[in-house]
Amino acid sequence: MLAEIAGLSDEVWNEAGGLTVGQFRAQMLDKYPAMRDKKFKIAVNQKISDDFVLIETPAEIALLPPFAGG
Amino acid sequence: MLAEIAGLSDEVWNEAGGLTVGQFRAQMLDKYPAMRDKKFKIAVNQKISDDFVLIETPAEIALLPPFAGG
Amino acid sequence: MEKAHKPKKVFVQGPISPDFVAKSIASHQSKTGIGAHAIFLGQIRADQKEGGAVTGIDYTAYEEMAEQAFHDIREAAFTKFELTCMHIYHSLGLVPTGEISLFVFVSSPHRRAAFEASEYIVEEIKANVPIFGKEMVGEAGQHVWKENT
Amino acid sequence: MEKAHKPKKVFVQGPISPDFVAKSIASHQSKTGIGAHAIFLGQIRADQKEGGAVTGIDYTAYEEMAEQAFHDIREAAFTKFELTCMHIYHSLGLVPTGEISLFVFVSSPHRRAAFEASEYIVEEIKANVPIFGKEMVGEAGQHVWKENT
Repeated sequence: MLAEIAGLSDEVWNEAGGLTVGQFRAQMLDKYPAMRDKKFKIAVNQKISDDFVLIETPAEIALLPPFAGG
Repeated sequence: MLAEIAGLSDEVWNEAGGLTVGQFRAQMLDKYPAMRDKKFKIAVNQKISDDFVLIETPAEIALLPPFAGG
Repeated sequence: MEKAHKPKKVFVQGPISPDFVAKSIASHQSKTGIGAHAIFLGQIRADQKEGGAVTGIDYTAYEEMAEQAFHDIREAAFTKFELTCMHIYHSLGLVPTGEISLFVFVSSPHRRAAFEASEYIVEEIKANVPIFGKEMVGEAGQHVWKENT
Repeated sequence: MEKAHKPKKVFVQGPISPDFVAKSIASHQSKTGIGAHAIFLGQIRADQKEGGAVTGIDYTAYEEMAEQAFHDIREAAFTKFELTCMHIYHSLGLVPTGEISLFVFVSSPHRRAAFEASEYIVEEIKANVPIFGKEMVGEAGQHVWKENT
């Protein structure tokens, strides 16, 4: 559902380094304002991460919509 | 297992009336002393009954060993 | 009281087969309000006793009282929990080690009711239904009476 | 860590059949230390949405992370509860209404551990595994994203 907004499901985010999860979130919401209405969590290298966590590069970052297993 | 002690599984107990469950239990343990070592509950007309309950006649009295369903 | 709650046959002769469980599940696929099934299966353990391992349990019941007790448990569970369906099956006669003697199957729109009802029903059966079990031990035909804890 | 706890395949394509459940049960009859099986099945409900009834859920997952999450849940459950066996299966792709998308199967010597583990595992899956579900609604191919509560 987030991919529907961005119009793509994978994207490379170039950043010199020193970006936290919270800063990444802010940049992404600037680029895709429609995502502000959506609930999602951010996983860095397949771990759900808090906003204060510094993203080591390279990293696999995933935006995870609400879970619906079961 | 109680039938193994009494040597039979059905028995008619004649009583003029006015017997409580507790009195019945005492008479039965007199007749079959080996049952003193066994755990059992008494059901009168298919309801587990306390010792103070008066047995209406005729009644179906059952000695129930510990339950083992499941 | 709804029509669906009428007394049902609980006792089956001998073990309950996995195939019977599958058929029960399949028969609920047309009930599209169901979101959660909770199933409990009691299986006979090869417990070690004096004289050897348990090879099976021979079940008997004070049947008429037991059927009434099952009926009461059903009614209470339907009152306590939001259930779409409930089925209880218990073996009579010999059930060999490794086979199934109790099958409790509850279905609900949501998982919470299914979990809670499943536990409730199993605990009630163990405590309040006059079913007796002779554990067959070793080769020599010895037996020990089982007692629920 | 025991050999039995190695990562297992959880995801299956499409619905989980009652027959698959039966085969899983049957394969545990040789484990004669087991006294209790608790099974949870998640079934797709025909919930009413704007646009019509749900006809099925199309499941996707962030698969690598999901497999790791399932593995962590398995390890935690084996640590917390006295379990003999544990199996978890979840569908990917389309599962029509009335069919089964989740199968959690735990086995233990005694019922208490089986009940508790079953609930624990289902709640953990719902909360912590990155699986996404598109509820297909009505005839026109509309969809609504599902969200666990």
